[in-house]
Amino acid sequence: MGLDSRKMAFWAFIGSECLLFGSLISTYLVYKGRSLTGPFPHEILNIPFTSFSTFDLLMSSLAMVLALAAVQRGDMKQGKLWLLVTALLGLVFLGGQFWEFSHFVHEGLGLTTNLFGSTFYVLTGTHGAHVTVGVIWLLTLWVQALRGKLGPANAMTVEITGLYWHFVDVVWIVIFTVVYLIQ
Amino acid sequence: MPLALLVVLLLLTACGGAHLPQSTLTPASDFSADLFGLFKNVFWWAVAVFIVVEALLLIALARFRARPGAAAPKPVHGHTVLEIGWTLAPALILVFIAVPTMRTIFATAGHAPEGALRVEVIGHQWWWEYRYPTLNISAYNELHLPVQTPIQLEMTSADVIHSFWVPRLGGKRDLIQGRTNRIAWRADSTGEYWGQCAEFCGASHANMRLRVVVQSDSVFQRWVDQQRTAPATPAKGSPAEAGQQVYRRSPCIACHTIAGLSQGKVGPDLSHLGSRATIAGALFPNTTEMLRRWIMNAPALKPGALMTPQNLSLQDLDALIAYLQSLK
Amino acid sequence: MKSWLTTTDHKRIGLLYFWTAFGFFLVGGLEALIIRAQLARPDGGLGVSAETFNQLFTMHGTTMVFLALMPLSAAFFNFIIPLQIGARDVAFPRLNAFSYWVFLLGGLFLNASFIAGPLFGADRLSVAPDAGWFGYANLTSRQFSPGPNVDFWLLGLQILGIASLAAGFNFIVTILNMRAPGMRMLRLPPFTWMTLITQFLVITAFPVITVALVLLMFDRFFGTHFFVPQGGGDPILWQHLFWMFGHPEVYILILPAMGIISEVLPTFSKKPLFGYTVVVYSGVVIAFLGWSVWSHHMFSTGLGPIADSVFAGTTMLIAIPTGVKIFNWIGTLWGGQIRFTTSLLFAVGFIAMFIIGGLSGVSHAAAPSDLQQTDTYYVVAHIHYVLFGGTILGLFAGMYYWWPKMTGRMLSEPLGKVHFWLTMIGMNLAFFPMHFSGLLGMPRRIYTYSSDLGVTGFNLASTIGAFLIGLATLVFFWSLLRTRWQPMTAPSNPWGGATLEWAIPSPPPVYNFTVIPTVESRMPLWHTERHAPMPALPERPPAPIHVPGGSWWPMITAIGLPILAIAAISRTLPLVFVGAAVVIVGIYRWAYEPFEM
Amino acid sequence: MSEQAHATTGTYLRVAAILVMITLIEVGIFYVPTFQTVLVPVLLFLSAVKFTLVVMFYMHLKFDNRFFAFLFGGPLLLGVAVVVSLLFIFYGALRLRTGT
Repeated sequence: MGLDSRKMAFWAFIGSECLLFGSLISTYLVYKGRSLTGPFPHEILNIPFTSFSTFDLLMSSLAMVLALAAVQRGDMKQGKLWLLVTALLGLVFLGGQFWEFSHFVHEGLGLTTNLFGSTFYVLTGTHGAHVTVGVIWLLTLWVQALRGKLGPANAMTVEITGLYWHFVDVVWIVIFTVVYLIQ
Repeated sequence: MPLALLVVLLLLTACGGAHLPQSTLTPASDFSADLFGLFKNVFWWAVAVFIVVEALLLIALARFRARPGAAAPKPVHGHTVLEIGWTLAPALILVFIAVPTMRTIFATAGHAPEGALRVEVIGHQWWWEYRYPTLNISAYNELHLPVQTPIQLEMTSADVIHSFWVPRLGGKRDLIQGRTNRIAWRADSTGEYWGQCAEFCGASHANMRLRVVVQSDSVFQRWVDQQRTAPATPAKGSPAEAGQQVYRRSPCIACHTIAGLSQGKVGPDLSHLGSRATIAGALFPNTTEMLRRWIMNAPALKPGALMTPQNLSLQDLDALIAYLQSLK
Repeated sequence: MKSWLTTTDHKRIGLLYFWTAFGFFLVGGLEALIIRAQLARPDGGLGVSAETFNQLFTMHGTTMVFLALMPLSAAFFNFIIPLQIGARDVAFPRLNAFSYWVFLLGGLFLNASFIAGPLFGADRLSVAPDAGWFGYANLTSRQFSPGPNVDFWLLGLQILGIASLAAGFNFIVTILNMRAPGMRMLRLPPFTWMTLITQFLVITAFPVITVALVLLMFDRFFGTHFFVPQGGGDPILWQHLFWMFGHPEVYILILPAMGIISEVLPTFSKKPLFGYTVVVYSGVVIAFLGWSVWSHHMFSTGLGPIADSVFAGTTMLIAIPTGVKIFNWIGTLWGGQIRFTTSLLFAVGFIAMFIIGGLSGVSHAAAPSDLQQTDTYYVVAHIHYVLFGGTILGLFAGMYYWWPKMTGRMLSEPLGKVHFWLTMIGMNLAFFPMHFSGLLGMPRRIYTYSSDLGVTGFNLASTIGAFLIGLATLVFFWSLLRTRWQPMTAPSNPWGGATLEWAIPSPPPVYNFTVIPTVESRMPLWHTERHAPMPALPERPPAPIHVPGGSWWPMITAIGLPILAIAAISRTLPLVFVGAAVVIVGIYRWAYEPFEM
Repeated sequence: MSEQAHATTGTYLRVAAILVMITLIEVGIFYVPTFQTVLVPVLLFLSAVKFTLVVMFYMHLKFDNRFFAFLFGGPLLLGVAVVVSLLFIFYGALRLRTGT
């Protein structure tokens, strides 16, 4: 059909991921309000902090499209810069999640404390694992670019990385609403 | 061949009576009669469709076998009218099945009329507990019910998922910890109905049997009264009294209840063991010999059973059994 | 040897899938025979213990679904699909090799549980999974299943899921993107179409079971309460997630077989498939509806009358596209010139038997009627008419049809006829009486039953039938083996097939097509009203064809997964790092390996 | 196919601005008591808008081949259907079943 096979496979993969996160979000929602003991969501979730994380991830998506546009033009200097920015913003998000998790544990919400803890950690943790993979992937591309092995010829690789990164972002958009804002 | 076997089914429906204690083909309550009626409806449609399809297939095979030298067959690609026809035909048949299905779903949704006798059914690995909250009694493995009376069964589980199934009285319903499921029925006639757990529940799933004893009102009332009385006190100096002493100092008391003696909750209540026809989850007849083997080594008879083999002297064992049998 | 370990050739991978899956099919069949032997007599049977019996039926179901039927279909996907669409290989040859190795290692891991007992301090040799192929919570919780049995099951399925997902993406892209010029979507051979639909079901259904298994893993390894009622969890959620996967899985198992017989019937009646587009679209509709019926496995859990009605309704709807398919197959035979080859016999057997499974399915769709049948031998009869009478007969039709293409050697027709009739008699003797056992009140998954139930005779018949199936399978196995000593003399188009795989030699050269054909009709090799048959391809490639070399990395990456599973099941932290390192190194070397496609 | 039709940097920046604005609105109405009654539908709508913007512009689905939209959209709808039907079964049907 003349389409890029890897890109097509990746869209199929993202479609598949929709069901993965769909099942996890279903589990979270079905068990919402069924925890037998606290802490409960409204006692512990920190909206201002998470809003910042959300902002951070949205900005990383912007950096990602700018990276892709630069690589497609052949402007590898800009490309390198924006790839690194994207990865760093991803790291900031992960750092925030690490702080959030350790703070919650300190407040008495462990993985096994109650259903809220279990569903919350598994859902956001799965998302965090996706972010982690994305950061490693981005840094790999950045190192490639530093070594001069990434150019416009590899634009498709960067585009696919971007697809992954943006998907991780839209999943967070849903999680932010469903978990944090709708308590 | 399947056709020939269909005949067997008809024979089973016609003559299968008392010899087939768990047959779904001889309903004995309003609930199971509804289900059987629906099954029959589907069954006859299925037979009709089966005959039509297999006949068409056989005719095609017989008529259109390749003959040497014959001209190439006409390359027919399809036929719109036929396609529409054989889309609509099954759709139409399904309407005749779907409407009674929906009607039966709502008719058998498990709501008994006001004033029905409520029984709480609790599944355990691998035995049944029945509580009659309005009568303030309990029963184990053998469920006693009055005939021609609406019954509301409310079911839950103490451990894993089980499924309560007495085919001649009704369809199965799962027992799930943390949930309450309901079925309702009215047994047509007195008698003993067999059932067993229908959801795989671990090692002795196959051994989780049950009986429902449907009795006339007066017999049922007598049974209720009997269950309400305190356990029999053995006569002084009788073997049963010695057995009571054995029971008092045995590990039995950790798991079993005999009103006034022990309050264990792991196994069934034994206060009226002597009045039951079966033991071990309706698996064995309540005889001296079976009791002896059961007490000596329950897991050998029922894999996974929690009751540990008891190391009793022969004398103690006989006394204990005499005591248990006296608990009418 | 090395060339097989590193192969990325879809045809070799297809053969690897075939032989591995056939091996597991024999294992699963052996388990079934022990089950049937035990049930031949009531009240204790042959003396198989309850624990062993539970392991046998759990592993029989798991093996047949995940290690036999799916990968046997995958063998045909691999070997046939690129040939049918006129491609040189699949879209991602190394990913394809990875799928195979993951499947093989996952299957071995799962079956290793049969001899792993001593490693876990168990007092028995076998610690095979014993909670059923459906693994219903909360029996699978640590409290009620303390041993490693369920761990083997959930980790094994997790590994196998990776193989299926990887293959799913691969074949979707292959079919959509690698078609020869002129091969429009509605010119795809029906088997290719059904494969495409199947793969969509795979990539949507498997993530759901992945999540369910992850949650179960957290419950068992880390003490969460997703499915534990004491902690507020709900075992019913497991059932929903499992059947959201499990019901599409049924169509994942049956659609490829439907595709196969849609190839076999036209070839042997010398007529195009009747109502091609309707057959294709009904496949799409079946898949779509297949996603909307999962709760019909749960009528006895007390969903409430409204949900019961909805799921009864959607389930009944599936009967319509299925019926349409059956009539179109009969329409294909009608007016043709039918050659009674073994392949055609199995295809016809599919129609004749599958209809029985379909019709008993309607009695399950009628929810109240199902309350008497679910979890009884009536359902066992139903699924075996669908999965044996349907899927396996269809796969046999495919084996007789494509074996010459795959190996260059013809299978014996007389032995094939023996195989067919033994199978038909055996399966009906085994499975038809199960309807009666079930209706007379025999639950499934029981290692013993009372002689008072009146099902002893039916069970004995089932056992005899099962052993006849075993005998038939041995005949087939022998028939397969003896072709090894035959010369490769199969012609390129022994049956007069219409699709592209018959345009090239048997077995095909490594590059498949000397030149990529241009397709002008749905049946390129046949003379139709509007099209002459496709001109023969040149015997030698006019220009050199680059064939990608092998790669070690798919297999090495795959090895990391069972290492991780072993680390989890034995609670060995260092092994986690080893497994993760193998996977990560494998992926990086794979990604940076020069590999031209 | 139509890789050339990609949006420009200006579009990317505008989309980013809208995304940030919507996020601010979301967090804003979360704290306003008057909105509590309509909070859930409004938030769901807003996050759907954000979702669509990212997918359409940053993931280029608006400009790319329809096949990709199908590969993503089909499973996405299925995923949403899974969430909705499970919610109905566990909450809606629960009330209908107990009937009390």
